[in-house]
Amino acid sequence: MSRMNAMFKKLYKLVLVVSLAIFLFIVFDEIHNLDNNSKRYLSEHYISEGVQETGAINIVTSVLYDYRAFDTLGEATVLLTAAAILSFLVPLGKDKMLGTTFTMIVSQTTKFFIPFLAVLGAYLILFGHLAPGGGFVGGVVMAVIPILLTITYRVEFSEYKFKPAKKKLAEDIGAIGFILLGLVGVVTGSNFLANGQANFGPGNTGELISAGLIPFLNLMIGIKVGAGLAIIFNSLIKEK
Amino acid sequence: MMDIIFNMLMIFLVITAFFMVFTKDISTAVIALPIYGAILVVIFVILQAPGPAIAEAVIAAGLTTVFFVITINKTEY
Amino acid sequence: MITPGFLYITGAILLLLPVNDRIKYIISFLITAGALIVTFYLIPGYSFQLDFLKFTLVPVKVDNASKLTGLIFAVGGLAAVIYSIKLCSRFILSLIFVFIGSALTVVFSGDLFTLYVFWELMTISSSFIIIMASDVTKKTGYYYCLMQVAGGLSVLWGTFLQYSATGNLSLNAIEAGIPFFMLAVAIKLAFVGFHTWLPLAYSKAPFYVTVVLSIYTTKVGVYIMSILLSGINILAYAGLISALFGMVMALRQNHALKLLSYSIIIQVGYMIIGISIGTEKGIAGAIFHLVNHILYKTVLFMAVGVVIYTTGKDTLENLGIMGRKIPVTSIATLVAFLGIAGVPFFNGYMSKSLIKEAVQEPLLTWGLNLMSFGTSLIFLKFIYYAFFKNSNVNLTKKPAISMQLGLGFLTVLMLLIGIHPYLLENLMNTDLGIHYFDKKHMLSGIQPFLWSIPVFLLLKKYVVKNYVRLLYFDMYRKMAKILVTTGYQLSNYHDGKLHKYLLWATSTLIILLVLLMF
Amino acid sequence: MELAYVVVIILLSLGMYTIITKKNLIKIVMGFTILESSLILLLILVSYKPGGAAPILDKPYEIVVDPIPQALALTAIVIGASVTAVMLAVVIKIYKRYGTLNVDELRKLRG
Amino acid sequence: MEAAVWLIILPLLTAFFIGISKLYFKKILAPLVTGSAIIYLYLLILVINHSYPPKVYNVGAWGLMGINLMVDPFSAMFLLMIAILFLPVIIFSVKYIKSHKHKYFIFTYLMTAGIAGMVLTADLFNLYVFLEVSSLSSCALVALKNTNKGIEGTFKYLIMSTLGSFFILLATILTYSLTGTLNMAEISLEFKDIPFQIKSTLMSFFVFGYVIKIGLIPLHAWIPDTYEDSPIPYNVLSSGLVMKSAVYALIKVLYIIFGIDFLDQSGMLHIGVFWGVITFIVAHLLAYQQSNLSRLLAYSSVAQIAYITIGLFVGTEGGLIAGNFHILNHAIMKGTLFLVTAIFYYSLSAVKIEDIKGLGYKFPILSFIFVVASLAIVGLPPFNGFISKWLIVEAAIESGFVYAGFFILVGTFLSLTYYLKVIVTLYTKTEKELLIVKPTLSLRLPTIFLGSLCILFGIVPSIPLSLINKIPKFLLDNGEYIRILLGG
Repeated sequence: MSRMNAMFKKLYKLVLVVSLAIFLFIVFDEIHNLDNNSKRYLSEHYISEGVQETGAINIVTSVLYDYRAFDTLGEATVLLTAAAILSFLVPLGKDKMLGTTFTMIVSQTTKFFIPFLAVLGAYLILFGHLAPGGGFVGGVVMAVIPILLTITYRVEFSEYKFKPAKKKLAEDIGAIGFILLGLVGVVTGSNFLANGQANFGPGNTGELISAGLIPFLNLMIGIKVGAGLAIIFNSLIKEK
Repeated sequence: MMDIIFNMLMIFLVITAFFMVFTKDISTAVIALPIYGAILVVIFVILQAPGPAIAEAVIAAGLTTVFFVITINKTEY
Repeated sequence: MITPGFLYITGAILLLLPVNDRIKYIISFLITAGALIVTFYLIPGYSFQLDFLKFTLVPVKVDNASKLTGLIFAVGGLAAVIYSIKLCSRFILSLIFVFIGSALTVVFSGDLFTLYVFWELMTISSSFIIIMASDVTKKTGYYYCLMQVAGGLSVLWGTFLQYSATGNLSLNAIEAGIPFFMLAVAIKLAFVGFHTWLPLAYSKAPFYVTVVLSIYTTKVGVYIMSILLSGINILAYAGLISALFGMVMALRQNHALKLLSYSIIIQVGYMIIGISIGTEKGIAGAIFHLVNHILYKTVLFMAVGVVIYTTGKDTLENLGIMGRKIPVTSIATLVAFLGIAGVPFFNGYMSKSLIKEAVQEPLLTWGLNLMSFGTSLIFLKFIYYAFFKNSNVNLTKKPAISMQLGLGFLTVLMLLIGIHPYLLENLMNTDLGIHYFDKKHMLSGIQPFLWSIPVFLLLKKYVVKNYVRLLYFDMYRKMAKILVTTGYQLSNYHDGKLHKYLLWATSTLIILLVLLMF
Repeated sequence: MELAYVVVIILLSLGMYTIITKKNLIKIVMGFTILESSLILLLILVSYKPGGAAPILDKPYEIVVDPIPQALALTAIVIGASVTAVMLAVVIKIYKRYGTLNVDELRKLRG
Repeated sequence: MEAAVWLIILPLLTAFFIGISKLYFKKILAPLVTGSAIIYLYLLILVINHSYPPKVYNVGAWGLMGINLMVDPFSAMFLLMIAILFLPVIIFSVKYIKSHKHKYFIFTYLMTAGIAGMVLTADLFNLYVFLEVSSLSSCALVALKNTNKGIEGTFKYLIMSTLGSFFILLATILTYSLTGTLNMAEISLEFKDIPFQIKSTLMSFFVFGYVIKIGLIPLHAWIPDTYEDSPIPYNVLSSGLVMKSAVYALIKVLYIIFGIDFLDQSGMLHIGVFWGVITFIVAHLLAYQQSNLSRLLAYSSVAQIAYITIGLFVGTEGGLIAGNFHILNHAIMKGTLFLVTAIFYYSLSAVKIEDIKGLGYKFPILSFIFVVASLAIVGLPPFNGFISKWLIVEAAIESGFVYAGFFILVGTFLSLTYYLKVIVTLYTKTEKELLIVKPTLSLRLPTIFLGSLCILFGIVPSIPLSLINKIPKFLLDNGEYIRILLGG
C-alpha cells in the first residue's frame, strides 16, 4: 500500500511538472506568435543614442551603470548581504579543505599566475565600458587571487596576506563609494546616480578615461565584488 | 552550420542537465555543473551576448561550482 | 453633555491611577451617585449626534423607557458598588465601572454602531472581571467570554445586514438580520439552549462580581430586545419554554447561587413574554418587571453574598445562618422573597399583574400562572433552608457595613415601589390605566403563591431533596471539541517536510494557472 | 531558435522537478541553479535578434541585439550566485547540526 | 523630491558604516543606529507630507529611459508604517540583541532599504532586485540566533522565497519581452493590446510569486517556521513590513499594470477573496494548536494578512481603504504583541505559552498592553483592529461578497479562542518562583508607544484615514497614476 502511495505521489509530481511545462509552452508559443520586436523602442533608443549619451561603447555597461545604475546598487547590496550572512554563519575555526598539500609545482604556478590574474581583473574592471566585462566579472577575477592562495596555501596564509578586516573594509568602502559617486550627481544639481545626463566629461568615446563616472563606478563595484566573494569563499572554507 | 551547432549545443545542455539531476552520485553531478555552465557560455556567445557570457563563465560556472565542491567537501567527510 | 455612561468610564480611568483606599471610596461614591443624579435629570427626547468615519452616530438618545432603565441601572450601580467596594481590588473596581458605564451607554445608545461597541465593551469588561477575580474562574471566564462574543458578533452581523439593506444605522425599523439579533439577544438573555454560560459564570465567580453581573448582563439583553424585536408574538411561547426549563433546573439545585441563576432565566421569561406581546402594556410591564427584578434579584444575590462572606460557602445548608445573626440581611431576603413571589404590596406584584393584563391568549396566561407558582415554590425552598430548617452553621466573620448599606438601600426602594406602584409609571411618564390594588388583580396575583405553600408542604421531600446528578449537557463544548480536533489534524499535516510544502506550492501554481487561463 | 525556447521550458520543468522530488539538499540547490540558468537563457533569447551584433558599438552596426535583457541577465546571474552561496552555507550548517543531507529529516519545526 | 531617494540610500549607507564601525570603533554602534533612525524618521515624514499629489523622481535624471521612483499615497501609507515601526524597533533592539549585534543592525538596515526600494520604485525589474535585497537580509535575520531551529527555518524560508522570486523574475522577463519596457506605466499602456490568455498567465506567475512571500494557505507553511526561533524584534519588522511589502508589490503590480477591469474579467478578485477566506479559517484553527508563542503569533499574522487580502481584492474604494488601514493596524498590533513577547523572552526566556503563566501580575502595564493589542487584533471594539475589520466587512458586503463578510466574523470568534487562551494564561497565578530580569526603559518605552497607538487609532481613526482615503483614486484608476509617472 505504501508503495502504491509512493508511486502515486511520484506520478502526481510528474503530472504537476508536465502540466507546468505545457502551460509554459502554450504561453511561449503565443508570445512567439505576437512578434514583439517592433516594440523595443527603449532599447533602440539605447542603441542609437547610448554611445553619445553615456560615452560608453559597451551598451550593456552603460545600461548597467548609467541607465539602470540603481539596479546595480541593489545587486551589489544583495552580494554584500550574502557575504555578511556567510561571515556570521561561520564560527572561527580552522579549515579542513581536502587536507592534502600540493606539490611545489602547484604553488609555484599559483605564484606565477597571480600577477596575470591581477592584470586581467584590472583590465576587466577598467575597460568595462569599452569591452565585455565590467566590475562584476573583474571583481570575481580579482577574488580568485585570495581564493587560489587559500586553496594552495590554506586559509591562514591567505588571510595573512589579505586580512579579513581589510576585505570587509574594502567591501564596505566599495559600496559606500558607489553611493558617494551617485551622490556626486546630487551635489552638482542633478539627480542621484546621474552621469550621462549630468555631463560628467563623456570624453572621447573609446578611450579609457571616458564615459564620465562609469569607470569609477565599475572600479567600486570591482572592489566590492572582489572583497565580497573572497569573504564568501573563505567563510565557506572555514566552516568546520 | 551555425544553426546545427547551436541545436547540438542545446541538446547537450539538456542532456547535461538531466545527467546532473538524475545521477546518483553528488560529486558526479557537481562535476557536470561546470560543463553545463561552459555549454551555456558558448550558447551565450553564439547569441551575441559576450557580457553575460563572461559573467556566466566566471560566476556561475566557476564560483558556483567551487561553492558546490566546498559544500560536498564539508558534508561528506 | 455628561452622560452617566461617560461618567462611569471616566471613573474607571481615574481608578486606574494609583490612589489609596480613602480616595478610592470617595471617587466611587461620587461617580455612582453623580451618575444617578445625571440620569435622573436627563430629559426624554434629548439626543446627541457625532460624526464618525462616514456615519452619523447618536451616542445618546433619551426616551421614557431608556430613562427608566437607565435610572434603575444607576441605582443598581450605586448599590452594587457600595456593596462590593470593600471586597474588590482597585483594578476590578475599575473594570466594574467600565462594565456599568458601557451598560448605561448601551441603554442610551441611539444607533447600532454605538450599541455594538458598548455591547462588546460590556462583554470584554465582564469577562475580565470574571477572569481576574479569582483563581478558579479562569476557564469560566474563557467560556463566558466566548459565548458573549458570539452573541456580540451576531449583533454585528445583524447590523451589517441591516446597514446594507437600509443604508442607515438607526435602531428603529429593523428590516434585515432579525435572526441574528434574535440569536444575540437569546445569548444575552440566557435563553434555554443558550443559557449554559449563566449558571456557570454566576456560581463560579466571586459573589460581589455576581451581584454586579446579574444586574446588567441579562437586563441589557431585555432592554435591547424591547427596542429591536418587540412584537414578535411567537417569541412569547419561546420565553415560556425558557422559563419552564429554568424552573425545572432551579428546583434541582443545591447551591444558592445556581438556584438564583436559574431563577433569573424564569424571570427573564416574564420579560420576553411581555415584550413579545408588543402592546404598550406588555412592553411597559416588561420594563417594570426589569426594574423590579433588578431590585429583588440583586438583594437576593447580595444576601447570598453576605452568607458566603460570613460562612464561606453557598450551599443551601449554609443559608441557615439567616435569622438573628444577620438581621438586616434576613429582613431584606424576606422582602425580596415576597416580591419575587408576586405577593401584593410587594414590588414584583405590579409588573407581573401588568404582564398578565397584557396577555390575551389563555395558554400564555396559564403559563404565567405556572411560572409564578414555580417561582414561589423555588423560593419557598430557599426560605425553608434559610429560616425553618435547623442548622448549626456559625458566623466566621461579621458582614461589612458597606455590604449592609447596599442591601438596605435596595430593600427600601423595593418596599417603596411595592406600596406605591404608580411611582414607576410616573417615572416613565405613562398612564396605563390599571388599578393595581383591585380585587381581580389581587386575587390572580396571590393565587399562585397561596397554591404553592400547600404543594411545597406536601411535596417537601422531593423539593428539598439533595440531587446528586444534575442535568448537564453542553453542546457548545462538543462543537468546540470538533473544531479543536480539526485543528489538530490540520496541524499534523504540517509535519515539517519541505517537500510537502513545495508540493502544495506547485499544486497551487497549477490550480491558479488553470483557474485564470480558462 | 524555437528549439531554444523549448529548451528553456525543459530546463525550467527539470529544475522544478528536482526541487520537488529530490531528497538531497545539495540536489535541491542544484535544481535552483538550473532554474536560474534557464531564466538567464531566456533573457539572452529575448535579447537576441537574428543577424544582430553584440551591443558593443565600436562602429555602427546594422542590427544590434537588445542590451537591456543582457544587463538584466548580468544582474540575475550575480543575484542567483549570491543566493546559491547563501543556500550552500546554510546546507553546510544544517549538515553540521543535523548530521544529514536528507531534506525529510529537517523536521524540528512542525505543527 | 530628493528625500525619496535618500529613503533608500540612508539605510544602505548606515549598514555599510556599521560594517566599518564593527572593525574599528565598536563603541559608536548605539548612537550610530539611533541617530540614523531618527534622521530616517525625519526623512520619512518629509516624504509623506509631500506625497499628494504624487511625485516622480528620476534616478540618473534619465526620465522614462531610466528607473523612476514614485511617491504616491499608497507608498506614503507604507512609509508611514515604516515610520511608526522602525524607530521603536531600533531603540528596542539596541538593548535586546546580545549576540551578533552589528550584523543584526546591518541586516535590519539593509532590509529596510530593500523595503523602501520596493515601495518607492516604479520599475518592474528594480522591484525584483529590491525584493531580493529585503528577502535575503530577512533570511539572514532568521538565522541570526544560530540555533538548530533557526537554521532550519532559514533554509525553508530561502527555498520558498527563492521559488517565489523565481516566478516573479520569469513574469518580469516575459513582460519585458512582450512590451519592451520595464516602466510600470508604459507596461500598463502596452498591456492593453496583449491577448487575454497571456496576460492571465503572467498574472498567475506574479500572483504565485508574491503570494509565496505573503503566505496564503497553502503557501504559508514556511512562515511560522521562520518566526519560531528568530530574534523577536525582527519578527515585528517581518510581520509588519516584509510580508506587507510583498502585499504592496502584488497590489501595485495587479492594480497598476493589469488594471481593475482585467482583474474583474479574469476572476482574480473572486479568487483573491475566496483564497483569503480559506486562509484565515485554516490559520485560526492552526493557531489554536500552537504552544509556542511566536508560532501562534505567526499563524495569526497569516490570518490577518488574509483579511488584508480580502479587503484589497474586493476591488472597490471602500475595500482598498479598509485593506490599507488594516495593513497599518496589523503592523502596529502585531508589533506590540511581538515586543511584549520579546520582553517576556528577555526577562525570563519565556517561549511557550505556559511559560508566561502569572506574568500578568508581574508586569501589569505590559500585560495590559498585550491584552489591548490582542483584543485589537481579534477585532473587538474600541481598538483599531475593530475599525479596519468593520470597514473590510462593510466593503465586502457592499460589493457582493457576503460570505466573506460572514466568515470574517466567524474568524474573529476563532481568533478570540486562542488569544483569550494566552491572556488567561497570562493572568493565571503560579506557584513557581520567577527569576525576572527587569526590562529597562528602552525596552518598555517602544512597546508602550505602539500599544497606545492601538487605542488612539481605534478612537480617532481619522488620523491615518486622512492619508489612506487618497489611495483608491490612484489604484482603481490607473490612468491617473500612469499620467503622473509618464510626466504628464
